[in-house]
Amino acid sequence: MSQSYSADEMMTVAAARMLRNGAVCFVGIGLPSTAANLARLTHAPDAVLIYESGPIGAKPSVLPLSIGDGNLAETADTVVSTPEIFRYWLQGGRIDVGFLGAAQLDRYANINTTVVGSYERPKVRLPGAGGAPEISSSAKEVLIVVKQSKRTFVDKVDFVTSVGYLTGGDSRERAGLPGKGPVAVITDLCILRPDPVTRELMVATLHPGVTRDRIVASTGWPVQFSAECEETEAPRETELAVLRDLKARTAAAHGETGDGA
Amino acid sequence: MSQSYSADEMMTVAAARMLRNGAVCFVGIGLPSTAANLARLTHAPDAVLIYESGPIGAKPSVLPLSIGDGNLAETADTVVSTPEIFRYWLQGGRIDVGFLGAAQLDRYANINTTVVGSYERPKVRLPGAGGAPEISSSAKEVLIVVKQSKRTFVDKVDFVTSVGYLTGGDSRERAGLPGKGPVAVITDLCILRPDPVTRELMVATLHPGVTRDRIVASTGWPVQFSAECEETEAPRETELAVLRDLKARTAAAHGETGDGA
Amino acid sequence: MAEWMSLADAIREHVHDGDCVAMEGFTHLIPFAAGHEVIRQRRRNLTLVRMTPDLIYDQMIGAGCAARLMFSWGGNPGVGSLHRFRDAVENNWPAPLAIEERSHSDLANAYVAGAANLPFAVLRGYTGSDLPRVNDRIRTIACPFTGEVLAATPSVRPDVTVIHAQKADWKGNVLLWGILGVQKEAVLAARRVVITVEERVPQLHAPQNACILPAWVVNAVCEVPRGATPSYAHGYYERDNVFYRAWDRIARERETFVRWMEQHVLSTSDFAEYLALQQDAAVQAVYR
Amino acid sequence: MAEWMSLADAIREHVHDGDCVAMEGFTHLIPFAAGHEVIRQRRRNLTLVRMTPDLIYDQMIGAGCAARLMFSWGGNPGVGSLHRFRDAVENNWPAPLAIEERSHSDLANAYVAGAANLPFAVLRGYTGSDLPRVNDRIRTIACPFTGEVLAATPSVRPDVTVIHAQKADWKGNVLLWGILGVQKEAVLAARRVVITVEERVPQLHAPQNACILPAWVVNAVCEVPRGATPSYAHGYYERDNVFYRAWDRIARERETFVRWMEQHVLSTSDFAEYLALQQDAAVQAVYR
Repeated sequence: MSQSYSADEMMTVAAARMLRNGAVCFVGIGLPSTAANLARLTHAPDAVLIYESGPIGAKPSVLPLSIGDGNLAETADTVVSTPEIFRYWLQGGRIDVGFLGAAQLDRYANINTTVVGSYERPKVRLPGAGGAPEISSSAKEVLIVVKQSKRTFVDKVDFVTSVGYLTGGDSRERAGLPGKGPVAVITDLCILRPDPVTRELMVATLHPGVTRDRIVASTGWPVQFSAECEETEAPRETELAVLRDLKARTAAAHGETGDGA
Repeated sequence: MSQSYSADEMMTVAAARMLRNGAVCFVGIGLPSTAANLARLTHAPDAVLIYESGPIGAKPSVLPLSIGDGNLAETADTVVSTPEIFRYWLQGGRIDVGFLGAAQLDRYANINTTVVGSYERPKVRLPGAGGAPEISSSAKEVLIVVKQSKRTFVDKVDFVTSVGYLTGGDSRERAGLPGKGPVAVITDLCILRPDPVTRELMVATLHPGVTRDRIVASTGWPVQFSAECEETEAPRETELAVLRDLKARTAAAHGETGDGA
Repeated sequence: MAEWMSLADAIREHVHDGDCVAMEGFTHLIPFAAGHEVIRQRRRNLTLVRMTPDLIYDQMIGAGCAARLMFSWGGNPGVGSLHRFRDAVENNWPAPLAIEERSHSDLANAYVAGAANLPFAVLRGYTGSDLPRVNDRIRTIACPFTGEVLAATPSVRPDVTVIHAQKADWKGNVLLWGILGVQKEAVLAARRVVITVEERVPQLHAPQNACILPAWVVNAVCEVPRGATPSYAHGYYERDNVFYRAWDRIARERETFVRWMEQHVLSTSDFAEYLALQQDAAVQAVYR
Repeated sequence: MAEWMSLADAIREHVHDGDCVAMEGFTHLIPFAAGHEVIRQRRRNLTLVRMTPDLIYDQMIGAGCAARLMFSWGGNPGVGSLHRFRDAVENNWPAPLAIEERSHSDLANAYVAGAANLPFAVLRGYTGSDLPRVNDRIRTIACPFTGEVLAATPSVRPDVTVIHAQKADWKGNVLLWGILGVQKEAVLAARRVVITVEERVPQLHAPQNACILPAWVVNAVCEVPRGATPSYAHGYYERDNVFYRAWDRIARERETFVRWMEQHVLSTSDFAEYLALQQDAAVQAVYR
């Protein structure tokens, strides 16, 4: 099947669609930022983008390479201090949607961004927690955007940096976490959503051209498909046009692809 | 003895003299504000005046009638929020001198600004604590400016709103209070200072023309005079000129004496 | 999301009998117009929170709106007592007023804790003071690292916070500047938010780090020019010190207070009419 | 009280071997010039604190200045890993690096608590996370009113905080704007404070509620134009994204890192000379 778009574009478009207009969104750098800005430039013009560095209501004309680019401050409604962002806005319960990435993810959407291997003698030392532990607990809903592979989608994360549904079932509610937790995981292959009862991630839609076998081969646990599993709607012309335009503007401004990491 | 100045002027000048140049001073409205500004306009041009409403480094051209006058904000180096004033600047340990008033004061410089009579059924309901409890504990030193009378200088305060030396001796240190406590009480009759050991307020200097008998008659406990008790230096020409000029400018701006309460 | 509406509608919709209400403004930007509207709509049984009750709460207490007051300094700044507040505490007139008294530092921290969605605030305070003796909501907490004992007090979470600000844009983004007081924290600690502003503008043109309350944390925004009178709005008008002094005479006796309240607030239909009455030469003559 | 001096003198006087040092700046206004000077003066055994270690700490760790790091996110933003940080943690090169790891929210709160002279911070955080398992300074505390259990962590109180800002006046009052990060709190939490600025001006001409650090909370202030390069200074210059990407190649191998550090930092006498070298066409060609 020939496609006029890449798997990355499918992932970004699918993530952007999750953001409803008017939602207050706590945005990390890289894919989350791309998806949130795509949403803002298409169906969600009133989405409020908050970056942990301080800008509230940022409307960047190009994608930021770092979480604190000047363009974020210039286009924001206001710029507050970093402690205020975390205290009054995130912990204060004012974030509708938190976007997160992951180095490792388990079936209950628990996230590892700390170490591969043991904490004391890591095989790979990852960047660490950043804002994620409190985003994952305090945002009303969490969206996770991550490329799918057996290396990332693991049976057991080496370290729980930020919680999803803990051990599944009602364990998250029992732990007293304020937010609802991850409502979707958007990958380059599919969209997964937690089962309403077990909270295990189930494949909800497959991106066009992706087979169930490929999903199984890219997942480190025996992944399940929901009964209503359908095909993800392919990116529309307008979505792709806006996304590519945004990336081209970004590349022109930053001198490279500017997708961030 | 004929005087070319009033008792209030003597008190204000004496209080102003206590403020060393460069001191960071937490200023309440009324007499403290008058004294601090007089100091700033005479021997202490680099005194830093902080008002609890938020101005840091205020240099008002006329005396404020309220703690939050616009002139304070306009002349300040910066204006921060009220929580920041109390958290980072006062509690943060950055205040050299706190100026306080009192409705009642005991021999250990404990202050009542809450009630006369019982708390539950007060004879007189006073304004309450304001910033005083934390000024009295966190400022490195405290100066108290108050008119002296038996009604004010009492044997036992009806309510301890803000602490001086508690029960005297080392009781303040033992309570773990960060600041040193009141180093002087400046009245319209004299200046009192705590005894280094007992911490009881002793008359240190008598204002010109004031007799010991008058002090005794205006104090609700058997007040003691320090061995070196001398006469307070009378207001100098320049001090009086600056003070009267400040008051005249204030009166012109506020339409009355503007001394505040 | 902020909705532009009349002040009367905003109070009707968002301030209910029995609510915990914070009307903040540290000398500057005190929401007098909103306070008057609460009196006009005869709200009752309110829990009022405010660091410095000031004339606005003296008026509301005297008018019988309040059952309870949480505060840290209750005076007429630069003038003297709040007579209606004292009459309520000392003589239960017009109704008993329960008080919860804290210090400025405490109450400022309690708003911060509320805005940060924490149940309590920690501060260095009250050591040796009698206040914890008369307020059992001032407690202690030990540092889990050093063992040091500090004061702990419950956070403030008003049902509704009402403030006055300088400007809002057509979307309802609000800008204030000058003496900011505790307004941002009071807004972010509240369930509902009503803001009156001096003017509605197409664009705020604010400095990058200005104090802005985004439209989506505000419920109602109302254009009420001079709505902080007799306090002041930086860049718009100055404090009416004459009125602050006149209030001492007006509020000292119940009769003069009741007559003033009847004539100036209850008999006027809105704040514009109240302001027009204040300009009347006969009224001015009485104040001076 | 702020004293204007050269950066070399400021580091000599205020940053000592074994100190706990916070060099803050959230992507914006990162004090690179000061970091280089610390490397030039070969400080050792430092405890480094920073929310986002970034290239500045990668350089200092690789140069052997640090014995310990407290941080919340250690990456090259938008690019990938901090290779020198990883090499220290994974392989103890050039020296073992003890780490104390917290979350952004925690560390931001810990600076706030430090600025407020409190021994600990309270936050809603870490529930379910493994971080408290590997950091015994993340503890819990119960609310004295509701019984709710929250996270408690020790406040941060650096021996010295170093930041870069846009302007200072001749007295040493410092102004910054744009993305403020945690700089004010880091400064107010510290015992000593060194600030580099883009320029020294007669007057700050700041908006009323701007972020200003008064001269009397600052120990040393140094004029170092472009002192935040390769990060940026709002209103002065943009982020050097090319360098951030080039750093990935420079720092990946010990040999290239050591050579770069020797040539660019240790062999230059100050930041002006370093900047001149960066402009060299041959150097630029290597970076691109």
